[in-house]
Amino acid sequence: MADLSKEQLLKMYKKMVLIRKFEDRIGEIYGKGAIPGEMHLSTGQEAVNVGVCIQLRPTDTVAATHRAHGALIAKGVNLNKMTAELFGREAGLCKGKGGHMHLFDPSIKFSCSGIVGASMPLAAGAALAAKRKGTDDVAVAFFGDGAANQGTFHESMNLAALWKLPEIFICEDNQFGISVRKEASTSVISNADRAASYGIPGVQVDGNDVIAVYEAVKAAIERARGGGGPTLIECKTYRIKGHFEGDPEVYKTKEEQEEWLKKDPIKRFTDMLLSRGDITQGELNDLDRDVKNEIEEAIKFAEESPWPKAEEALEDVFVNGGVD
Amino acid sequence: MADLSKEQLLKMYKKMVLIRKFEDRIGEIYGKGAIPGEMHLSTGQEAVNVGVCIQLRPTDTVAATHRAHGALIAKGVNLNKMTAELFGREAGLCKGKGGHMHLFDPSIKFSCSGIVGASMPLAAGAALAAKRKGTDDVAVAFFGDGAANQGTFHESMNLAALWKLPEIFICEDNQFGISVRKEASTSVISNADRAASYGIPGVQVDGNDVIAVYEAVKAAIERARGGGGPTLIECKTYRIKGHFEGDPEVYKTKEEQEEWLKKDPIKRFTDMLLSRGDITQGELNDLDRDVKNEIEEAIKFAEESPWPKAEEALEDVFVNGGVD
Amino acid sequence: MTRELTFAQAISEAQAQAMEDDEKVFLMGEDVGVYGGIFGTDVGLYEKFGPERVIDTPISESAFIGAATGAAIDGLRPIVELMFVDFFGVAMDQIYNHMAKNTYMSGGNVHVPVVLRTAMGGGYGDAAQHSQILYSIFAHVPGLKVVVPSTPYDAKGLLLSAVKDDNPVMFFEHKLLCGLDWLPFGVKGPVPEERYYLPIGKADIKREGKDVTIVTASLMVHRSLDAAKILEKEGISAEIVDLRSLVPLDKETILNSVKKTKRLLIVDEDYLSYGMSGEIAAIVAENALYYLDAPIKRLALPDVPIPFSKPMEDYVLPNSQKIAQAVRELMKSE
Amino acid sequence: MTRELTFAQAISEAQAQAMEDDEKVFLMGEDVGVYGGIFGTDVGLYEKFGPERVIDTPISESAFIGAATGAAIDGLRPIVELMFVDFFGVAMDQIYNHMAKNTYMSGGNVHVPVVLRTAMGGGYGDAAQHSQILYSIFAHVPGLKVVVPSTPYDAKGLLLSAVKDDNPVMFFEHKLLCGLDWLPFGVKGPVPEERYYLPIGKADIKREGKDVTIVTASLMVHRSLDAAKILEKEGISAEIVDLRSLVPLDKETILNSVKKTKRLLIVDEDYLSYGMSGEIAAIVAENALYYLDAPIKRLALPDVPIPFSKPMEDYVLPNSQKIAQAVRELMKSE
Ligand SMILES: Cc1ncc(C[n+]2csc(CCOP(=O)(O)OP(=O)(O)O)c2C)c(N)n1
Ligand SMILES: Cc1ncc(C[n+]2csc(CCOP(=O)(O)OP(=O)(O)O)c2C)c(N)n1
Ligand SMILES: [Mg+2]
Ligand SMILES: [Mg+2]
Repeated sequence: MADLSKEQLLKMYKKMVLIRKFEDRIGEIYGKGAIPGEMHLSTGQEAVNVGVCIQLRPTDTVAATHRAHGALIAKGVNLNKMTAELFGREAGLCKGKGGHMHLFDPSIKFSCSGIVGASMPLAAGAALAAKRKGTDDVAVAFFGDGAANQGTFHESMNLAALWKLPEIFICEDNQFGISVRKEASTSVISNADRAASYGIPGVQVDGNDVIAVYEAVKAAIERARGGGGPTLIECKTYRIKGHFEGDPEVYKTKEEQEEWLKKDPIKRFTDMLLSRGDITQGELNDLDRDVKNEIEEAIKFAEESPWPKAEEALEDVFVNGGVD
Repeated sequence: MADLSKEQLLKMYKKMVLIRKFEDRIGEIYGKGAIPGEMHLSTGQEAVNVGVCIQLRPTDTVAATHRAHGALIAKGVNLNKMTAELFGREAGLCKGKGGHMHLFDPSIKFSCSGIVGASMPLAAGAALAAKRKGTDDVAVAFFGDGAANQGTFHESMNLAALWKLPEIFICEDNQFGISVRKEASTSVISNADRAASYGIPGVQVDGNDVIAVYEAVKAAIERARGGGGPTLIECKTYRIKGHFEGDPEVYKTKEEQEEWLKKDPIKRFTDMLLSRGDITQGELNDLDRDVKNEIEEAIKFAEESPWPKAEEALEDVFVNGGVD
Repeated sequence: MTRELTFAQAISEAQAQAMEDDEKVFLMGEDVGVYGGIFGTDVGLYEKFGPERVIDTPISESAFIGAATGAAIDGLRPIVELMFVDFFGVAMDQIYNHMAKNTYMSGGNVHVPVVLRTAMGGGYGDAAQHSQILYSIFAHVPGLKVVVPSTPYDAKGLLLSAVKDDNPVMFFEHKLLCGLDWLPFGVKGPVPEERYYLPIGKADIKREGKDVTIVTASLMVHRSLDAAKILEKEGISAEIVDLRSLVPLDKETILNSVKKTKRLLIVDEDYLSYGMSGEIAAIVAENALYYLDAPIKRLALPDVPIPFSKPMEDYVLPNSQKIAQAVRELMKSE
Repeated sequence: MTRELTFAQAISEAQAQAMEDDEKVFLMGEDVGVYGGIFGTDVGLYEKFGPERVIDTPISESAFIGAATGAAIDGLRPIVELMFVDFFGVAMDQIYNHMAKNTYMSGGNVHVPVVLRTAMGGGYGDAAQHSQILYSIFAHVPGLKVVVPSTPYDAKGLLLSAVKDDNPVMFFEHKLLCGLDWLPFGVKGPVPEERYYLPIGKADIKREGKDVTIVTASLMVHRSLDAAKILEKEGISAEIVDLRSLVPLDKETILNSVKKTKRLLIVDEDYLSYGMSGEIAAIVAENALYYLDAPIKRLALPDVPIPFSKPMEDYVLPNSQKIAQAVRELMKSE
């Protein structure tokens, strides 16, 4: 774990636990019917989100997917506002207009979309903007193994490679697109190999090993900031829960599920941290407690937040600004 | 030229000349304003069209592009009907409704489209139909170097590879998408290399050598008919004329153009045929004369064909057939 | 005829029967296999017909919808599923420039018997990218029949006809009709076990009335029926015209009803402007202007993306209270 | 103010001035560079601003239109060109689910100042996939301003405003207005050299009249002006309302004109059904019904793909003769 300080490692731990525990609570609350719509959780995929986002600047862009809580938390959202948005409240990130699949936080340059494959062109645009403005910011597009068969994958990858844009393509390979196994949707074993079509580096990493993700992404970020263009990174992981809450998951086997539970990224990281010697279980317990408090505070904040006024629905289609 | 009989070779020669001379005439007529709309000619790319289509059955499908005359002629269209369609006459392939970019001949399973990249999914469907019906027919998708950056390339290639469809992807790399050079649109040197993203064979051939095209396609057809799935073939050629008639071609250099004129596929093929010994200039001259007659007859047929009745415009949106 | 099915069951039964009757029929789409379709409309088909005829696709809508067109041209009769109509934007070119136009562009020589099924509609908090109706867009571009059933009975009979139709048919299934646990509402209704074929292009008067005509479709038929009950108590008799298809559009039934009641409310869950509600209004303004005793009224989704939060979503979606109120206003105006 | 420009020149000048005024403005699209835009609208820009600001893209409309949205969110002001509106189907998701909705979905926190320019229209034999209008589709989905200028003067002033607008603006340029050698028609007109900004959302009365209102847009404004001249000789005085934008729509100007003339013809080159012509008719039927002395009339492209052959294309496209005839019928009907 190369250059990572104890402080950084603990921060990573805390973010991973925060994502896990937060989503557990959201799943519960959703189960009770207090949040409408669909609910896609990222349980088991925390190492990817944290390994990527922990090293980004607030001015680096992240464009994420329908399964975006993890990336948003890792990027550093205000959890109160995020939770209020999931609850549809006025104090939410988007005043309750976006909801779970449409979380926008321009203060940390975060967006997501419910359309599979849509993140890649949008992040290309942010990367183009960084390049045109002459900053060395980067843009990260998250997308799933399923999304890798969408036309936007090809188009964006070609565009980013051609124009040497500072875009980093993170394929969260959780092995399923809803009920369809990757083998049944994808004609190649690793999406990392598809980088060859664009003359860019393609890397496969263990997505349940936060340090492995961190290091692969670190190299990609350096490359991108230095004008070297895009990198494609496939993070091999597993969707521990259903596609969305309520998914009967008839298409999974118990054995497979158990196999992957053993590879839980948080458990693995915890073991690794403790094995270092300078980090104690007590320190981790303290962080766990902080996380719990943070979550409960966020939920309280959200619950106490007023509902938006119904007529608010008619605002914000267009902003003011321009010629009158 | 392996297994090609003299007869087959002469047939190939004749088709290539027919395409060239026919398009020359169409260009002239278009220049006089007798054909409206756009006019994309395939001058210089005859070896690709003939090398591919000469070995197809009438029951094999071809889905082509906006630059489709060559493929349609090579596939065996009735030239009279094709010409009448270009002229917008009642006796045209599509009763005058389709025109130059929308030529349909279901009797030889030919279609084309004015939308860049659209041929690939459509041919995948024909390939899927062949597979489902248990025939060993194949489907060929023609597309340009420009189209290879369109999302449909990726999606169709993945689908065809995954389902082992008998689809053959023919990339006519004429080095331009309108005014944009391939280097300015494509992040990889050869599109054939992109086959690796789908675990299928990718082949690059000299698209101005009709025999080279023939042989590469022959292998792909055998593979496809045998259930081996798709192949991607990039045919390297050059667009001798403008993107469409009237294109000022400010983006081309004279030297480059002259370089490629030297590699004219018809000239090359003629030299090769004559060098065999058993084919004489006299035989070729006879074919040239036949071609000329055929073209003049087709133009005459088209010119004498009545215009469609104006109200015909309202017919054929829907066909009869189904429940009433 | 006492057997009742949910809307989703009716669709799955129609698909099963169509596949039994004709080897050329098959189904493809995302999660139509083991999962049985995200809205339950394909349950049992995979088990019955196997992976060769009930085909899970990659998430590549352009490719597999385009492939459906290609396969149809080649003599098969694909049913293809676009999971949510909201996703049309990734595949629209294949839908409207090819599936819809190849017949015409070929001078009628090419037939494209595809049924493109898709789920639509809001009302359960799925927000701006998963709650839309959008049928007006497909009705605007020529070459697609556009079917919008409201009941299990209509769904089965129209779907069986759609599969037999030699033209591309786009078939809209409102999610809230489907009858799934995790979705509100849901309809059940009598559905004959045997095959039956309803004509595509005939509207259906779901309720007779004499004071006002409500022209609507899909879920809004039910909202309008509820409104009619409320209004009945107030002495207002509403006639409800269920369009059942937007293309072909049954102008005659609309005009006859308006000529009878002399008042027209159009209820549309699609965006208000440049859509279905405008078209119906225009047809009446062209053909029955002098029969009207009051200006035409439209109740539709205002021109805003669909907000996530419940109070706002409720505010923008038409419902029975709003319909009743609109009718009351219409009765007062002259 | 004697200097005259073609429509295409006016657009190119507006783009040049917008780029001069603001470093953040840049142009991308297919063949916008050395070629100067297929319809001549970008001539001179590459020479002036170089490949960094006038960017030829690969043929990947989803990617580069999506990238325009991403870049706009990040503070730039891209102008992006979709060569023909007919190609929208390959990129619609990026246009309508993202460019159009990100502002709303973010609760107004994200701004998307993109100008999406596109060429539209038929009349030169380019057939079913290259002749369409389709603006109604973009006007139907919320979140896009939809601008449809008819003259060089309006084009420049509206385009300059569009670039300054903090919202996504879709800007429709009719090919037959452009003034290219290989295309029929073409308009030239006075255009001030200096910058000027026309408000987006104000219709313009291109001709005053008292007997009938013709509501129309883009090329059809010119066809209607020609028709008005014919009609004038017959003693019929037609008022022509040029919408100039479909979103926002200037209802007031439409309604005031109709209230004055008491007769309404809508002329639309887009497909007849479920489109612009229906929306205008509906607005009048809702708000000015009792002012009408005759049923509303619509002249639009019938619901068929655009045929290639000239007699058939002429048959389906509205032109001045057909407009004059429709007005004559409207004057007779009551
Ligand atoms: C264009 C589009 N097609 C289909 C869907 C429906 N859908 C939502 S998520 C999903 C699966 C995505 O799989 P993947 O990309 O692997 O992401 P994961 O859900 O595994 O995180 C599908 C098919 C969609 N939202 N957008
Ligand atoms: C989706 C789409 N985008 C853009 C166009 C406009 N267009 C027509 S042909 C062409 C260039 C195509 O290049 P290529 O695929 O290499 O074929 P070529 O013209 O060289 O034969 C373009 C951009 C189109 N018809 N469809
Ligand atoms: Mg996945
Ligand atoms: Mg090319």
